[in-house]
Amino acid sequence: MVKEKTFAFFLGCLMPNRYPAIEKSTKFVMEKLGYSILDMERASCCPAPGVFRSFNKLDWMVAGARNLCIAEQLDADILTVCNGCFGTLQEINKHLKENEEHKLLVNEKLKLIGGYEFKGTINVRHVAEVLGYEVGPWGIEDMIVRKLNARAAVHYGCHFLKPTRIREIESSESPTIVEEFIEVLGVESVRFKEQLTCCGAGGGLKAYSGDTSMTIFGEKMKNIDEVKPDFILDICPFCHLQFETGQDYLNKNKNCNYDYPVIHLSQLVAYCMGMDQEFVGLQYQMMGRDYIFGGEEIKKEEEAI
Amino acid sequence: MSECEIMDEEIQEKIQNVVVFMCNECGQGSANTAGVARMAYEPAIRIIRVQCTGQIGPIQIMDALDNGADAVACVGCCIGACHFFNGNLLSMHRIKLMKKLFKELGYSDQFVNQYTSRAAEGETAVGDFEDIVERLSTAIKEKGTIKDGC
Amino acid sequence: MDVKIFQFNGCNKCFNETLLIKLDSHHKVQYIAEPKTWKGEKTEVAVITGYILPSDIEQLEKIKENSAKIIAFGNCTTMGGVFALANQHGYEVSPLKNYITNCLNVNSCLGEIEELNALINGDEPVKLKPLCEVCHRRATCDYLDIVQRQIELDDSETCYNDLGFLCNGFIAKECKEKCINYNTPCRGCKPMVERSGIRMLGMFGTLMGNIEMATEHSEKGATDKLADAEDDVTRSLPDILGNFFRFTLPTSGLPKGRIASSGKLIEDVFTGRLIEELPLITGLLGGTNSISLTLKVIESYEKANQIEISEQAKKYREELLKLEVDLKKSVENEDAKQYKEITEKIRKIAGNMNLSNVFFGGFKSKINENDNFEEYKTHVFEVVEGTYQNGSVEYSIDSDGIIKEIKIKEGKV
Amino acid sequence: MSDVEEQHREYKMDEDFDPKFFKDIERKSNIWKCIQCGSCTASCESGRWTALKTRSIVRKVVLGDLSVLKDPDIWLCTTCYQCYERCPRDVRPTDVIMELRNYATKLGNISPNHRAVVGYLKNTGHAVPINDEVKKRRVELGLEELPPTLYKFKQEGEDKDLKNFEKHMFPLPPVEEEEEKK
Amino acid sequence: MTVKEEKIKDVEKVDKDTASEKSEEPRIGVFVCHCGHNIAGTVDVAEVAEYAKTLPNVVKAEHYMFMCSKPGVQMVKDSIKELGVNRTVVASCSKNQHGKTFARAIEEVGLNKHRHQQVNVREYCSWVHQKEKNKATQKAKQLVEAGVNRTRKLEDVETQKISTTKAALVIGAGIAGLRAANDLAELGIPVYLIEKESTIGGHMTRLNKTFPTLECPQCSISPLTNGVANHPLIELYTNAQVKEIEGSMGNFEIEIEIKPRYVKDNCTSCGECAAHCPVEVPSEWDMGMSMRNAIYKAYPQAIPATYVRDKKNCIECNTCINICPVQAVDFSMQPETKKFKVGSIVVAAGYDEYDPTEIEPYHYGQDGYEDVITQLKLERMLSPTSLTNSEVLRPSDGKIPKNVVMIQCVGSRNDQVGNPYCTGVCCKYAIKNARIVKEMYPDTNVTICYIDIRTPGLNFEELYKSAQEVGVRFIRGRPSEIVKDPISGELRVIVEDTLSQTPLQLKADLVVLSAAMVPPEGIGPLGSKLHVLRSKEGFLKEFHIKMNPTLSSKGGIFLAGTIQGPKDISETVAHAGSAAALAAAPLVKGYIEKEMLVPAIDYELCVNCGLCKTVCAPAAIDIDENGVPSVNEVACKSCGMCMPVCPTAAIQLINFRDDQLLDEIIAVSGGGAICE
Repeated sequence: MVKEKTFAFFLGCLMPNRYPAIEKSTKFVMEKLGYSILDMERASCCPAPGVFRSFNKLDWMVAGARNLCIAEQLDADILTVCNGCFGTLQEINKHLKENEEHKLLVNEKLKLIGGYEFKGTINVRHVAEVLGYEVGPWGIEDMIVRKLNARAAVHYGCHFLKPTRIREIESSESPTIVEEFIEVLGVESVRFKEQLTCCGAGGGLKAYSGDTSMTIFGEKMKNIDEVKPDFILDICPFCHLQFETGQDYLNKNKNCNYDYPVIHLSQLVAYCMGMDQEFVGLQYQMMGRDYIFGGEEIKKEEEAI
Repeated sequence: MSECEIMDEEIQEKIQNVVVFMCNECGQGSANTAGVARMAYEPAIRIIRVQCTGQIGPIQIMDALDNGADAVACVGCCIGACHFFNGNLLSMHRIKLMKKLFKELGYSDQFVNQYTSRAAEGETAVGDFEDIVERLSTAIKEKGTIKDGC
Repeated sequence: MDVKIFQFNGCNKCFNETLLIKLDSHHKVQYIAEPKTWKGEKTEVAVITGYILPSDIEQLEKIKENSAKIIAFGNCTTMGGVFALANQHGYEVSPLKNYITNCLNVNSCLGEIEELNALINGDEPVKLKPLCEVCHRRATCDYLDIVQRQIELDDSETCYNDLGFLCNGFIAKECKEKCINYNTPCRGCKPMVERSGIRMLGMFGTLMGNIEMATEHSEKGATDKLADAEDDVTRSLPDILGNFFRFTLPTSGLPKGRIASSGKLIEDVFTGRLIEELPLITGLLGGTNSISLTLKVIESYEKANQIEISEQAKKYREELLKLEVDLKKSVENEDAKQYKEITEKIRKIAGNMNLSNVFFGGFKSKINENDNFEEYKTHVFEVVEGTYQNGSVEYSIDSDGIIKEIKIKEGKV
Repeated sequence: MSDVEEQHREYKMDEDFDPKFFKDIERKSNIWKCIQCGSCTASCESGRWTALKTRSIVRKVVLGDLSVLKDPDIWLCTTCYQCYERCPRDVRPTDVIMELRNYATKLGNISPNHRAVVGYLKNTGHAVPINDEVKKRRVELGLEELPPTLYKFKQEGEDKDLKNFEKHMFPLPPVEEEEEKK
Repeated sequence: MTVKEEKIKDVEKVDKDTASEKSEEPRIGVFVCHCGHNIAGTVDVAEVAEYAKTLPNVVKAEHYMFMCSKPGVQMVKDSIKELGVNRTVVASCSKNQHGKTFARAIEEVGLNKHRHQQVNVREYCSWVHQKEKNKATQKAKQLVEAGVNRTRKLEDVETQKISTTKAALVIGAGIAGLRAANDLAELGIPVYLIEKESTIGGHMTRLNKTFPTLECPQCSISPLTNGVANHPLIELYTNAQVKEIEGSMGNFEIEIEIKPRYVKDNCTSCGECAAHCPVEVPSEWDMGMSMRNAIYKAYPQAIPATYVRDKKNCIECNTCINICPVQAVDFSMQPETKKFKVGSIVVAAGYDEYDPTEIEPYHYGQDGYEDVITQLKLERMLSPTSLTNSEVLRPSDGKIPKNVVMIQCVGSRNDQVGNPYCTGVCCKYAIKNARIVKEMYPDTNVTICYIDIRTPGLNFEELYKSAQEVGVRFIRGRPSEIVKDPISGELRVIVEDTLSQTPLQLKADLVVLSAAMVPPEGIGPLGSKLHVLRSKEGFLKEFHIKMNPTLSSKGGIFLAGTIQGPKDISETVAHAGSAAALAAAPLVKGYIEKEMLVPAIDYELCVNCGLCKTVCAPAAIDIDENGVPSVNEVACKSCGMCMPVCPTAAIQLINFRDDQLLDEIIAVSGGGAICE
């Protein structure tokens, strides 16, 4: 039986190594909400579903299973903030739980790596799903100390919901989980054309052929630009990266000038729960550095850092 | 068929006659469909046509085992879909007790099984047959055939 | 007529019972308790009691060639009897007819002397009714909703099966012992059909028809999982062998058991049985010692679990023990008349020679018209896991009340 | 190239190739059930802008046309799973492409950038390693300088697992000449 | 007890009779069929025949190319005539394929047909063990031996005639139901026709034109509707549903429940009530394309013409009651139930149009996507009785669409929604509608996105061509999504033209989904009331897809039209006709034959426990006052469920007695001669 209200916090690569602010915010939020967050020591890359799975599915599963084992030793469910990590770990976990044959293969190889053994005792969670379904709009309502008044273009990314038969979170065609949640924070989600399509980063495409990736992203930005949101809200550091560098790239090469701040759900929630803007870390990002959330204080702000 | 490929030789040697009582409705239906679709399965399967699995009691099952059958199975309609109300369910209960009995005697309980199939789908019948052989061969691996005892 | 009576293995109840031949007949009867020592001389009738082991084959051969007519007397000889439960552990207790095909049979435990006489004299065999016809309980015979292992003894009209208290009377013929009259369901020592045990299995299996269970399908379309899963049906019958095959295991066509043996046949008979059936079985195979054995078993359990016994009950039990001693005497000096009287006394209290009436916490039915049954009436008792010990007997049961192991220090019972 | 066309006409696989190839894909998807309806290509984000035509890739696999392994298009999939979601015959094209990539990798058909990423994983445990600027930020934000991941422990001199990664994981065929030229 | 003794006596008597018959020692003829190469290709038939010769009581063992052929059957007959064979075993195909053939044959030469034993060495042996020839032959031998053993003890079973009730029930008054009812009535059989809607005619009355000839469906169906409504032999019940069905083939007892119309039959359908009714709700009949009142007539030509009140939506303002010139409106009407006996049942419950909301990428029924409609709605728009006077108008803004895109295979050929089948009529009606629209508005682009165009049969390819000629565009590709631009609000259909390998975004003012045919709502309960099987798609399963597509899994119950599977109108009508003919046969003949394959009770063993009665589902066991059971031979379904429960094996199903089964079991379980 895994520990109640405890998560093994899986960092992944981009969050700790590019956007530490997201890490900060997530920890802040989860602890405020009364979860205890455990470090997963010796964790590695998840590894990325698009890239590494393409090279060798078995090794991909092994490396992923290794991370799962670390959490199993902590005997707590894994919490991820990244669609990629979520995709990889959740899929591998589910697959190995069901498929004995592969489980054996993987466990053999895990011994070589460092005497790990996959048991299949835990589950993998995504922060958006935890907030959306476990905490829920109803739960967050009296936890927040600030209420924004902003319009956001919500980008779900792909691996959070799809493939639905494996994720089993909700329909990938018209998801509402994030919208409903941020509504409570005073953020209105603006629908834009082809909202649910890919940001163009995934599947190793960004590494393989930047141009293609940017073409896809360009289209996406165009659609977003049409509705002129205050900021772009995502739930995945990789999409985050794409939106950041992407806008920059388009400005430089395709003579656009976009300056939409890109904000991860954790960052938003953290701010609303009383974390100061500077810790949200927009100043470190490439886009919308000088964006100010604003919004009115609805509570006496206690123990804000 | 896939099973008998994986199954190692001497086990397969031991599986010569598997008596399958198939009810006149879904059982026969599915077996015929399987036949028409040329779905191959273990030749040890011997089908006996009965009106309804509800007609097969422990007596028939023991008869078969006494006379050298390696395993016995009843294949009827799906639970709730018996053409004679609840024959398959009753058979199921009797077979439960048979299994218990074999356990008490120190045998594997896989020598007798209850299955269901759907007349329209041959693969259900074949699935049942494959499952019988699969279970039987594992049972034999573990505890030996039913004849080894006597 | 010249009659020789052989006692092979097992309890000597039937053997003793044959004393009664002397009473109303002028046969020249000779009792041979140790067939091995028998020289073997020609005889008209050979009556064989007790169960047969492969080792007895040459004695049987001797008897076969020397005797004109061979009668198997008592359940052990005709169909293996209660001792054959040891076959569950790999023994080969077998009925006489496996060796001597043309022998005549007197079923039931214990065997009935009228039938025996009839066969000896070569008269028309006694015609017997089905047990249910002489049973005073009436059946509705609907599906069982639940299976009871013990019942309160207030209802004496309804069929045991309707009460959920499985009774094998359906397949039995009427008998003298009539356990059913002492609130004890029949275990079918006198079956009227071949392989009665398996028939019972089929019947009860069916009657459990509306004990519901979940239906799930594997992707192959097979639902055999259903039959695999433990559920109310199998749980409610912890000891199929002991209840349905108590007297007929070797003749039921089941394969030989493969459970590891404890080494002592008598103990293997007990292991796997249910605590609430224990007194009955000891009553069956105790022979001249059955009373003391049974009471030992019962009292050890009562002591351990504070089941208090009324004075009246104690009195009756002591009486029984006394009678047992006398019985032994009467047997030793082959005194038929005395034997008859004593057995009748025992029957008065214990119901029958199988002691159906004796039970944990008292007796199952009224013994004397004028005494108050409530005083020494038994009640449903809890099954308590543990080890129980009383003098020469020691046994341990698990949480389901199944006997895990038993030690009986006395020699051959 | 000509021989590829040859295969094209005759739909045959070359013998020296691991026959498990299609078996695997078949097991992982329902590829033989494809009715070429084009839902996949239509829903393909990348395909709108590039030569990636999921449907024709699936077709090639069904026909046993191995040129698909040399086809750069298979690397254009963003694994957005849109086709996977919408395929009426449940073919799971994304999985098919993933399998193809696996085999392509075995054949050494892998881009330099991807090689680099594998390199990162093997020696830092991260696909995207940390840099000093971020370290600085982390401190400013009140986080420990290095996240408690493999990399940190490597710095502390304990990198058993990473060594094993190096040894056992993601073996890549040696770089071919013309790739080096690039 | 006397009762029982008597029974025992007469049973003994019977035994003697049968005994004499049994005493004649069995002479068995064994015939092994090659079935071309189907059997001989795998099983060494000669060897099997040779082996059969060695079995006891076998006087003749032959093998022949096609046993079911005339000479083959003749062979069997001759053996009986010449060699005095009195029991036959034919090792060929399954019992229900040719078992009857041989049974009939031996009956013709004076043997009871139950003395024939069919051994299935094709489906159960040769066809499934093609790779393992030796094992297959071995198995065939065993099976034949089993058959021989079995036949040795087979008893004669006589067939009894059971008279049938000369009346039929038809469920559903769509085109199929009407056709069937009419045909039955024309054969002089009284028909009860029940329809759960308030009007008859079903889907067909909704249509605009029927393919391929673009005929007016109203005109073609109205003779039938009127005919049925006025037929002296047909009793029509609308708003009615089956409540209970008892009995079996030949004699069913039906109970139906009739919901009240709240309008009496003296209604002159003047329409005053509707005209003054304040309530307005979307009309179901018109697929919600128009409104109706709470008291209404589905459509002007509806039959029966009587108005009907929709209790759910009525606000009971009593306007209609007061206004009705003939006081026909009566709110006090109560639901009534009717009971009647019939001999056959025809199920013609029709189909439902698939609801595309399940396929989310198409956004059907979501707000903002009003312009995504189904073909049936388009039919309603086009139809002469439509609100739009058969103009095609966008539901959103009522404009005439410049671009119409039709999407095929919506809910068909789709494993994800669990409809693997091809509905088979979508292509046809889509092409028809596309052509009509294109002809109406020449400057509107009409595009059909298809996976495969399936227009088999006379005149349909021509229809396809004609559509192409008038300029309907065909794009081979299944659209993945319908996207709406949040700003301009225009719809785009995203599809790949698979033939030119180009991804397209088609501008669409109106998207029409060609939705599949699915089993009607409430088929489940009906199916279980009828005790008939359903296919895994949910339609009612026919007895045999090729040979008997109209008989259901239960004798006496027949399927007509789309309840058995998707069909177009002409197929439906043909199907219904055949159903009617089959349903009529036993009623016209006046009796059906039942084989007395029933249990026999051995009263010497019987202990009157009554367990056989407990388990007998059709309640075919009667227990008299002494508790002695007896078998009701007509009610018995010969399932044999009473056998295992009988503790003393006193009750035994004829020809499935323990000993008879035992013989067969011995052979197949390897105890037989062959394995020694």
